[in-house]
Amino acid sequence: MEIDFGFHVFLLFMMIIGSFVAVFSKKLISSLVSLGTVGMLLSIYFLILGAPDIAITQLVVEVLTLIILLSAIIDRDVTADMTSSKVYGFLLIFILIISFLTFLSYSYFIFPEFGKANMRVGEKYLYLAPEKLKSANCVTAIVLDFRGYDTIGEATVIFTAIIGVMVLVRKKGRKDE
Amino acid sequence: MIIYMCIAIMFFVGLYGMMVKKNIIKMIIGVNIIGYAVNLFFIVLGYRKNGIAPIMVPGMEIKDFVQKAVNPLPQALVLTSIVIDLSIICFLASLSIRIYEKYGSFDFEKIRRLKG
Amino acid sequence: MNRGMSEIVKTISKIVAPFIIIFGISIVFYGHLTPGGGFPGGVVISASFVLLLLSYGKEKVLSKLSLEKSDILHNIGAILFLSIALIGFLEGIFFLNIFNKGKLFSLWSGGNLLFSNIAIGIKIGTSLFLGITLLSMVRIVCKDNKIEYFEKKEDIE
Amino acid sequence: MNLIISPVILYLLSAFLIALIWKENEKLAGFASLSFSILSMISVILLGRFVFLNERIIYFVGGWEVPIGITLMVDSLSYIFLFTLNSMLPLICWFSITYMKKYTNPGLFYIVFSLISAGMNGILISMDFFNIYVFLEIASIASYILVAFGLRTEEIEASLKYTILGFIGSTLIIIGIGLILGKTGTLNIADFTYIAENLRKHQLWFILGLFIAGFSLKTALFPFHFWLPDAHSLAPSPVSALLSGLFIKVTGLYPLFRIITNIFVMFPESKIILIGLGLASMIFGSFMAIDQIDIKRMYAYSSISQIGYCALSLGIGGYWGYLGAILHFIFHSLSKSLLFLNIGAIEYKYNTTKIEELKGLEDKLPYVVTTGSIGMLSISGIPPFGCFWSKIVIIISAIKKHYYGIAFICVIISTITLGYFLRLKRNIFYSKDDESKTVEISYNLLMPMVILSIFILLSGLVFTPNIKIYLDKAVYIMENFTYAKIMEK
Repeated sequence: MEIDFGFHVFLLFMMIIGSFVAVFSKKLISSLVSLGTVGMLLSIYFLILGAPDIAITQLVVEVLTLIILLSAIIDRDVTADMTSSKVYGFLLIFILIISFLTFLSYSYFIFPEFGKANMRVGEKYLYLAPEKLKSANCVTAIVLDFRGYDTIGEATVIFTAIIGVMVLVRKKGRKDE
Repeated sequence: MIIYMCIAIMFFVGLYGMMVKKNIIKMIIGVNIIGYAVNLFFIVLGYRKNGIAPIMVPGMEIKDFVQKAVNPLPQALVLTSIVIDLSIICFLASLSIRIYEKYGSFDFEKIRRLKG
Repeated sequence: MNRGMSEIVKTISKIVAPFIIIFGISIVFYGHLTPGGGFPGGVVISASFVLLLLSYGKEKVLSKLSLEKSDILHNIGAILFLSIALIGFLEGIFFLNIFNKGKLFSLWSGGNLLFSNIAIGIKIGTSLFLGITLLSMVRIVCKDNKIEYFEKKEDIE
Repeated sequence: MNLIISPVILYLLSAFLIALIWKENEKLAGFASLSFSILSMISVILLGRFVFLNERIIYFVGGWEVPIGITLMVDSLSYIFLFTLNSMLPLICWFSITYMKKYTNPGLFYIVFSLISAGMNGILISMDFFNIYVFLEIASIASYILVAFGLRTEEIEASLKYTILGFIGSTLIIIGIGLILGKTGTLNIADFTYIAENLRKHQLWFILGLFIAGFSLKTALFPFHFWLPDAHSLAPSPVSALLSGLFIKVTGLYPLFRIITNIFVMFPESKIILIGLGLASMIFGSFMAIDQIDIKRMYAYSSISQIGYCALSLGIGGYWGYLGAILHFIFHSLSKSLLFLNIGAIEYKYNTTKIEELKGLEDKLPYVVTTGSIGMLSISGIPPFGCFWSKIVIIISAIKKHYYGIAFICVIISTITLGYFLRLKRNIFYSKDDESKTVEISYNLLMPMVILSIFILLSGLVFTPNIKIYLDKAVYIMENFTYAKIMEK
């Protein structure tokens, strides 16, 4: 797929605007909606970057995240307008800008060049997955076979989170209360 | 470089929302945005110019495939990382529901009791 | 009692939901050939249940997939995936793929990838459904080692 | 060599199986958790022979070679952590079988307990950056849950704070991992170290900075400490013992050990950062601990101070510095777990942890007072007990490197520690109370404490000379080993 470089930047700018709205909007509903927009744009961008698996997952997970967050705020104080503490906020903005400038000045050393991935291990996967494992989808092969131990950990993470939800929806924690 | 800069801006916006905003839902939104930025960063690391998805289709030479496809390793990692983010958000949402039931508010400043 | 959303939403989601489930299952089963796999497939399946949950209210969905059942299923999914990893011990190494690898581009290929996909699909689908249902609609209340399901917080307090 | 992975598998199995049965039979859940933890302890003890015979054990998960699959490794350094962790988990589990009767649904507690144990074991045996991150997340999410287990409002608030800050720490770590992936294209630690020897310094310092910041957040070193007192003082007491005694060390300190000594060997100046962080948290923690009114909060601040000793000793380096760091890790784990279990036993009887509300415990709970005194004396560095040896080694290491000021500060902080513990003892143990009758306390609560205090006593009197041969091997690894050596073979 031949994509103009400008299109990458355009999508990213849309995402930045969306996240600005999500963070700074006064109404929780509108910030959730713009969060959803960012997620959808991200999904499209994943597709452009050659990651259809991630695009599918991102799309559906985005919807589920929105449902979770909506279920948290529905019937509750939706229009809550929060006043962020001024001094702390300005201090943080200052620190963020400083660190961003540090980033900018050193970014040439820190980041690899865009569009030229370091394929040291990736090439081996691309070769081994169809050849030895007979799996057409390299990502699935990595997730479930080459790095399957990680996937056990990942399944355990979501298991842990569900147990956490179960812990938190109990009526009371101690017996004598 | 400009792509990395955009991702960094997104990350910092999320960090700002997480650290400064007093509303718990806004904090969760910040967590979410940080998660997006990190995932995007990983995928961008694996991108090759004019690359194809790392999925073989019938009739493709394996040599061609290895030279053209984008790096599949970051994608596998991001798959894991998305699920981890989702589970943290799930947990945070249940915490915030619990807090709302006690205080009737999502405002972290109002509910704050601990000093340390 | 008219629970849930309007008639239009109900009808459409009734028609669409089975297709979403079938789509999810196909994503799970063809995960090693086409884009997809256990995670996206599981998430899609749980999304279809969540769609029914949103449009019809919880009675209809919980009659199809109750919370106890999904609780057990997500444990079983986890145990299945762990035991697929443990099968490797038959030849001495954890997570060794000891099955016949099959032929490229056929459904039976990649050894245990298909089974792992199914196990992960079950695990992710049911656990996300469980989590969202617990968060949005119901509150588990535990009383003397037994779980009871209440509807809203008025019932508890 | 499948023994190397058995602790993780056993704890994961235990979590999944208990999740199936806990609704029917909660008692069985507790015993299942205890028996699985004993099994994993046995497997780790069996593993020890191979580790010390072969120097290190390397295991390829799925049979895939070094850069392709996930590689696991246990050498004598990680074995010391693994052994301490797995021998203390059964004791904590034993204690919590009785203690958790105060809470509703202890079955859920055992699931989360197994998960956090699996996560910590997974961190210790792994030799892959992303794998460490995944298991770190398992352990962290489980610890967020455990802090909120009592469901009081303050506990939930502490958990929220802890979750947000823990997420920042994890994010810093994963960005570092992403940069490693982008720079070198690999995630294996050995492979990365091998390549990094040829990279220039300015390409790597940012990664090192991210890692040090992220893992110090997990360890709660000084500028990143503010979640710890809330989280550790509000959790259920066995959980506080687990978090303070083991969790912060395994998830934060052990990776720091590896990063400073074995991975980023080209940055000797990073040790100075650790000396600074360690000194700051020592001083801050001990001064904050002085005027606390809540005992668990005092212990939590004391943890910050003692973790500072470990980081300082690691920063000083050399044979004595590394030896001091390892010794202080072991003895502080034992003593701090003992103290938290001790206060847990008191809390179980009297439902309070405030200093003013407790009086004259010497006559009421004699065994608890004895074990508690042993723990306190050990942490403040009184001669026959464990922490005395580690502190003296740390002071020797500072003197050997001509950091006389640091040695002086160590002594002063140790004295302050002794001071606030003596005040605590006088107020709650030896003060006079009107009614002084011996109170019955459950055997299950008492035995873990007695075992731990016997270990502390023995460690001071007998063990330290005898286990030195094993410690020397671990110190040798910290001094001379880099992961790149694995690739050269």
